[in-house]
Amino acid sequence: MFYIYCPHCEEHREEEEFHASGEAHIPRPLDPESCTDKEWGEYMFFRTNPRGIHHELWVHAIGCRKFFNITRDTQTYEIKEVYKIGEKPTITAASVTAAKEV
Amino acid sequence: MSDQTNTAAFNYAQTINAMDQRPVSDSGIEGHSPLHHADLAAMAKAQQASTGTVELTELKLRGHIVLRGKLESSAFTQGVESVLGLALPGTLKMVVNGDISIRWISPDEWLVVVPGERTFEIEQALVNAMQGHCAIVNVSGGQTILRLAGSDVQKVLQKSAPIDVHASKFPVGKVVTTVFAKTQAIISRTGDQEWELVIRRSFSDYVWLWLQDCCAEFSLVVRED
Amino acid sequence: MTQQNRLNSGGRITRDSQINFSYNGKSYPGFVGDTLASALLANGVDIVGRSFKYSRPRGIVAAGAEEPNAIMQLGATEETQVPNVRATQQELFNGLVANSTNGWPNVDFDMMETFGKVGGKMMPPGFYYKTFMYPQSMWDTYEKYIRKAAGLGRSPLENDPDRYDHYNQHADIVIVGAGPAGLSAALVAARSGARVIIADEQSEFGGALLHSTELIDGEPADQWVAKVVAELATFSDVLMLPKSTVNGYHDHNFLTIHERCTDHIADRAPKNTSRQRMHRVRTNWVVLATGAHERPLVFANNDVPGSMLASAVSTYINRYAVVPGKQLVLMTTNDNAYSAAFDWKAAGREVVAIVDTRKQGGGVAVTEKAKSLGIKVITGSAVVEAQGSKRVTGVSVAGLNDAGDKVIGAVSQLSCDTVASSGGWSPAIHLSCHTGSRPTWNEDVIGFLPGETVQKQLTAGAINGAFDLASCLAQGTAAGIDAVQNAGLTVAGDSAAASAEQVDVNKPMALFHIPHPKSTSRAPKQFVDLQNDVTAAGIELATLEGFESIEHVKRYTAMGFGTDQGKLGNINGMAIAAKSMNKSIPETGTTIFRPNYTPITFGAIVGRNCGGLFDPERYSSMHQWHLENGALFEDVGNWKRPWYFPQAGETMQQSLERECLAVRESAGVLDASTLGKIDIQGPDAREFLGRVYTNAWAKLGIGKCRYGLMCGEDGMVFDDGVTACLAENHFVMTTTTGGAARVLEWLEIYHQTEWPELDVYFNTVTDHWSTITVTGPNSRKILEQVVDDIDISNEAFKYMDWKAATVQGVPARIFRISFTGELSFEINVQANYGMRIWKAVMEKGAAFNLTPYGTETMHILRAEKGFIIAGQDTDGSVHPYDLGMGWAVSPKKPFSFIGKRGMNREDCVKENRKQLVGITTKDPKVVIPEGAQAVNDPNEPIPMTMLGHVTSSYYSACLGHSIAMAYIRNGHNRMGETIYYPLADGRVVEAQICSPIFLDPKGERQNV
Amino acid sequence: MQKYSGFGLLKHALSHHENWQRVWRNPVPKKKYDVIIVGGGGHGLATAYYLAKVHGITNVAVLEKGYLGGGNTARNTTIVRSNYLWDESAKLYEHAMKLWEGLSQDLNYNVMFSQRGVLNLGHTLQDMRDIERRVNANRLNGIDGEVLDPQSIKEIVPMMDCSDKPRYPIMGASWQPRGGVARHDAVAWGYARAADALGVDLIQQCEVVDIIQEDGAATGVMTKTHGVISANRIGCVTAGNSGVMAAMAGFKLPLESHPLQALVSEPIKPILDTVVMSNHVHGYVSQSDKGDLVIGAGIDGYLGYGQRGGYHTIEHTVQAIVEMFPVFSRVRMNRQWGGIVDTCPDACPIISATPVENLFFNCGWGTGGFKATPGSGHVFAGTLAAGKATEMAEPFSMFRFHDGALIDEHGAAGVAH
Repeated sequence: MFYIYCPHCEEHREEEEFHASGEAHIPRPLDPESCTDKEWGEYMFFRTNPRGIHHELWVHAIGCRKFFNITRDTQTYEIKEVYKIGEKPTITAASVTAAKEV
Repeated sequence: MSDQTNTAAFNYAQTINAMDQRPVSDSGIEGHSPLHHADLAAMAKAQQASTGTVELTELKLRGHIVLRGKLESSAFTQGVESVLGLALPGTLKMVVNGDISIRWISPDEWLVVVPGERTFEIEQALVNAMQGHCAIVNVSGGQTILRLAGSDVQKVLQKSAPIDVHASKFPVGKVVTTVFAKTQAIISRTGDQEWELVIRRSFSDYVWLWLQDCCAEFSLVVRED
Repeated sequence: MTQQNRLNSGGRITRDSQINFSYNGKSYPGFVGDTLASALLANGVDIVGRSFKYSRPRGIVAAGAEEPNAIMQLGATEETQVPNVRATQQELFNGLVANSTNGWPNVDFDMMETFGKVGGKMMPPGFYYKTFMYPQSMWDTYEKYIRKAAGLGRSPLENDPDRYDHYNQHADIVIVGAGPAGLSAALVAARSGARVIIADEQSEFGGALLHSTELIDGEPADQWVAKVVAELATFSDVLMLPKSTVNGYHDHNFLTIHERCTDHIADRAPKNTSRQRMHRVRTNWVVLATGAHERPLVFANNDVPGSMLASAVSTYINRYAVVPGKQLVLMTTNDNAYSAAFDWKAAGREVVAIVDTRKQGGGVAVTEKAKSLGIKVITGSAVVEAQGSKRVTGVSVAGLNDAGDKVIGAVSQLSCDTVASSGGWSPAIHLSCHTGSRPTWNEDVIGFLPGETVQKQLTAGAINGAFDLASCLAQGTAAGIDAVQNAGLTVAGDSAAASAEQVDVNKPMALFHIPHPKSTSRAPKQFVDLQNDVTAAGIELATLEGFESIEHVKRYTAMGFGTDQGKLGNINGMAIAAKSMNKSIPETGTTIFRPNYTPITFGAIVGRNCGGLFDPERYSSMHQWHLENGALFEDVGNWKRPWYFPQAGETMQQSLERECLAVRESAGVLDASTLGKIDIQGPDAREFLGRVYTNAWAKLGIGKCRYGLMCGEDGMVFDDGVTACLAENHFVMTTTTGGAARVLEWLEIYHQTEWPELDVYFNTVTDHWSTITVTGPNSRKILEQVVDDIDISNEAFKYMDWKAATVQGVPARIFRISFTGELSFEINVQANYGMRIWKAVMEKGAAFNLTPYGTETMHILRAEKGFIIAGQDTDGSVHPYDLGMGWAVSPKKPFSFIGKRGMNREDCVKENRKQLVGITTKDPKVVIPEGAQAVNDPNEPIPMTMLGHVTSSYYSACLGHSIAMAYIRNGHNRMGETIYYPLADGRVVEAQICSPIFLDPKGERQNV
Repeated sequence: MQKYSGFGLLKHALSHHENWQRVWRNPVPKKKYDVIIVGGGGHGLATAYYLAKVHGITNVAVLEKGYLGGGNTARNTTIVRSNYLWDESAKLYEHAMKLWEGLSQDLNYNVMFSQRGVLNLGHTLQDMRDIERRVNANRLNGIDGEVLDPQSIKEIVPMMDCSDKPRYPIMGASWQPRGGVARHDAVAWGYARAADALGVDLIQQCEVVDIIQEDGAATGVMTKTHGVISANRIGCVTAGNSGVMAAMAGFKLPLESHPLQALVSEPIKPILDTVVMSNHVHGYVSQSDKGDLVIGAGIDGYLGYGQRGGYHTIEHTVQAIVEMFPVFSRVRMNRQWGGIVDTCPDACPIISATPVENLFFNCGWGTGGFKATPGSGHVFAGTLAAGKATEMAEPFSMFRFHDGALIDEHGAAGVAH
């Protein structure tokens, strides 16, 4: 069971207060009508699903009801970073790989 | 459509519909709090002479007003302060001034609790004090407050909620919205051994059953509001 | 009855309170402070069970959680039965009733043993995969007997009378294990002001110190323990949990601690107390000081009662004042185990010999001590076989080669009734594995150590392979200091480690499997996993057959799958497998432990979340009235909604017909409070509605209501409801009862992540309003009686309008919307007044036969009108056009609303989709069951071509015939055609496709 | 292949079990195969077996990064049933069911397929509508099933609380008598042994780290231990790693990998003779031949490759079990574990060609893969042999997530997502 830092409540809370809402940073196409079926299908259903660093959307459902992003290792379940909607992660799969190589 | 940078100033009161939802004061009509059916008053009477390690009081029929707005909007923050005489509390804080309190709920949401009979007066004053985008919603019928006081209350909370209630992490004046048994509650600490739970109406019977069950090993006494 | 093996003095038992217990129907005495196991041994009970596969008699082997044999059925009454209690962990109480779990007719004389002896040869590992296949039809019979033979204890057949509960705990530091390392760590942490939880599975703190004869700081170990425990008790932020097993270590330092609150008192908990309690603990740092488990050595007939772990012998003697035999032979690979022989000797019984597998024998200290006590030590040798069936009668001893894998020299016989063995210690790394950390093999320790972990975890003592007391104390103190500092606190008070004597020892020998003069396959059985009857030969056979991964070996032989989870046998088994493949242990694989460390009661996991508290029941403010008026309820989400209101003597159908006709002919009233209600405010509220609903909202005037469909991005309908415009920037949305929370989260996710630029706020007001729906031709007349102030005539108050009004003195919003097709008014008042207004409406409505109705009648009434219920008539695979609700879609809206693109994908616009239609049966009395599937040709052979299913189906009393809503492939183009419903009971219902609007297609009734 | 039988067992007993043959060889991989199957779980091994047996393609390698049958095959709750709602999936699972029914004899390996029946409980009116719908569809598709009332359920499961006392009383159930359980390890081993006997190379400890492509077509795989191994066609059957494999090949899949947990009680004497599943209170349980109550939990909501999930998920499941069976309150939970389930948005699998030529995927079985093992292998073997989807595989193309032809089986999938 995860212990998640809510960037809005500014403290850690139990996973029971949160819902995972899937992969983060999948914006809705601005012009859906110009999307092909393939593009629209990929927007809705196709995911990176990585083993390792994953940026994901969570909501503090029983709490402040705010959505926010988590960067988490899907293998070790470590939460690497928590950031608000609209912000960019500082830790990414690329940055972790680079750090390992150093 | 407006955009983020341009929150147009407009007269909030003219754009929404607020209504006095209580009968006129001399009507003699009394509301039923969510735990009306449990007849806590009768229990309180019967237990008048007893002391308990958990003393429960339903703070019933209060006015509950949800405020939504942006802290960056001074019209909003000053409006609230001018009406309530209280500044909007910051993250996880609750402030009290006499019989009026404000609980922080989220970065753009607060719960104001006022005496029941003043609900519309205060709601209207708030509405009238606002400029631009915000929301003021009367939710008085949808929730109630349980005050729990006594030496075993902290244990009751430990049995019910996953949040850390130790004084070092949950001092007087803190408020959280969290899981409570299988429902949720807005929990605040109002004294060393005194707590308040704001719970939803439809779950109130469940919470009442839960609390009685929780207190089987303690001594639960009901007090009149 | 005497306790023949009880010593006259010593032990941590309370001798002045003798208590009685029963085992297999016979009464025995014991003392407070005993475990069931120590009391059985005190009374000379040798056989505590029969083995699972071969039905061999088995005795007590260990003194703790690793015990594989003494698995008991406990309980004096049916409702308090507990299966599979480990006698070594059950504290004795007066009146305890225990029974062995296997053996027929009893454990001492077991008929199955004969079968085990004869058939045992036919039962190598995996034998069941290789047989019972022919003939195919016989498998059921074979399996019946296999199942009968399996299982240990039995489930109670009556419901548990006890309560269990949960405590959520938070700590700076959780210390697992209260032995020397754990207590040392706790002391530092407590003195530094940390919030500490220290838990230990035993009945009291002290761990191995409870049976140790060593000194700490110059005083007996148990006195040091008492002092530390007393000091810890003075700190208010230290929670000490004896009788509490940390059974699971989960991500982000979440632990579950299973506390047995009353299991030591009686088999039923005292009133108002919890039998067991689960502590759900979140901690900043964890110190694992879980100790180690002694490994027995694997030799021939090592399962005969009287064969024990060396440390268990010491524990029984020193802690319980019980000597479990008369003549001891001890076999060891290390110095540590010598103390078992010394303790035995000190208890006044005979030590026949210490058999040390090492050529050089033990270190100076133990060798000298043995000599001074006159104990014979045989070095470079091993016990290769035990004799006896129901109790050890002697052992065969032979010399070993240097590698320890061959017997050399002659075999000699020793007479004894007890053979203790020690193959060294396996660190108790279980918890460290729970979070996915893989343990690593350490040659020096001859065991696995905790591996790398991402948890904030420290380890101290024997879990690190530190098997001497001084190191345990030092490591515990060091871990305490680290934990305090890591948790961001400052070490305060005395933080020096307690001291103990350092003894030089000879290096232990890495030996697991004692060779026998015969090959393993031909020698008497050498047990590795006693509970699952896994032998060394079985493991060798598994590798011979090509099961080379340790996971394969374990699965093929069932090693480690018992209730002891291989605490005794796994390492030995891995070593045997490794050797038979000529690999090292690490090459063979690691062993990964999962929760639980020891089994825990389901009831404790459930806590109070059972019976009436399993899931909340949500009530509207009129619930009490519904109860008092005989409503039956339907579960909708968490809500209890009135289903229908039967009157005396009515069948369900009669109630429904009465309720329906009342609505159509006069008036009915429905509690609609459970529908989700969301207050929406902001200058962009209208724009937002346009994006989430399929239809247009730009022009909805103040005072007006509109129905909307909500779709996912795939274009499939997932919710619907009416939204009213309260003011220019102010709306109230209704959702389905079950969909309220989902819709609110849906609105929020789009607002917060996609369109934060839209100025709008959403707030739930579901619980705030009570909604009383008055419907039927006389509803206006009733409203006229209760509405104090406004004109509700058709001219003043139009269909799909809402108005503020005062109802019986209470301010209300009244919505003139209809889900029945009749003239309808939905009165919304603040829920505190809901009951009052409901009663007032009932009272004034009495003159018009105002009839309360429930969800079932509501469903019939709306079906007569062809109105869908999202979730019943939709299933996530239909878009608005499939529903025939294209009228509720505005494709021309400038913004591509949610669902628009999805419903235009190739498969969604193709011909021949299943479409929602009405169905009437040829025989008007026949109601097609909901879920029935339509076919064109009832005589088509199976598999038949299905056209679609019936979603809603009722007998309409108002229309005098049955009606249904159903999906039919291409149904919108097949009006009037005949189809068939072949039913499970063999009937075939002939039916006709029609419009789903059965009543008042022009919608005149709601407009009057 | 050495034939297994009771007589054989006796013969080996007389020679102290010293002469058993290996169940499978430990071959050195060749440089090139007709078909490489990545993933030596039940589905992959079944695919290899049917390729050899049905299609005569024996120049086949199964590459397994760990040990055979060590993934979800070893971690599931072993339930077998075919009572799926939609024609496409019902056909597929029923195809599997028919293969199950003679599998022990076909493989000469007792997979202990035990048709003790499966109950899917309904606790609400909508549950019952869904059950009626599914059972009706099953019957017309030729799949056994009936709808039972609480009294009939009580006769089958006497220890279950079928009264009106529980929070969500049992209103009825669907009953598939031919459903049941099978021994999961035996399924993998039985297929492995039979495939090996037909010449298939089973290569364990051989992790694939890349898919080698030329001109948009797959030509082989790069392995960690044995370098490049070439093949004409490659089939990925790597439940729990499908997304990772797809990423190697350069495309995304419409699925996410989530933790799914299960647990067992200590072994107890027989008390539950059938499989009981409840979607609504959310738990399912059967009793193994060893006496353990085998219990399946819900799926965790986040991505997870750690083979473990949240404790609260376990709590909810155990609550559900005790709600259905209050007598189990004093029985004890022995151990829990987790698998990684690749879940598709419509709770149906993918058996499909991919954007890369000669590369095929069989994945996305979510929580329901075990029951399909023989059918999945059979159909995927056909697909690999033909180089294109067979008729039964056709609806399960990954490209259905483009055109929208989803097959929504959430209701029948048994575990809420």
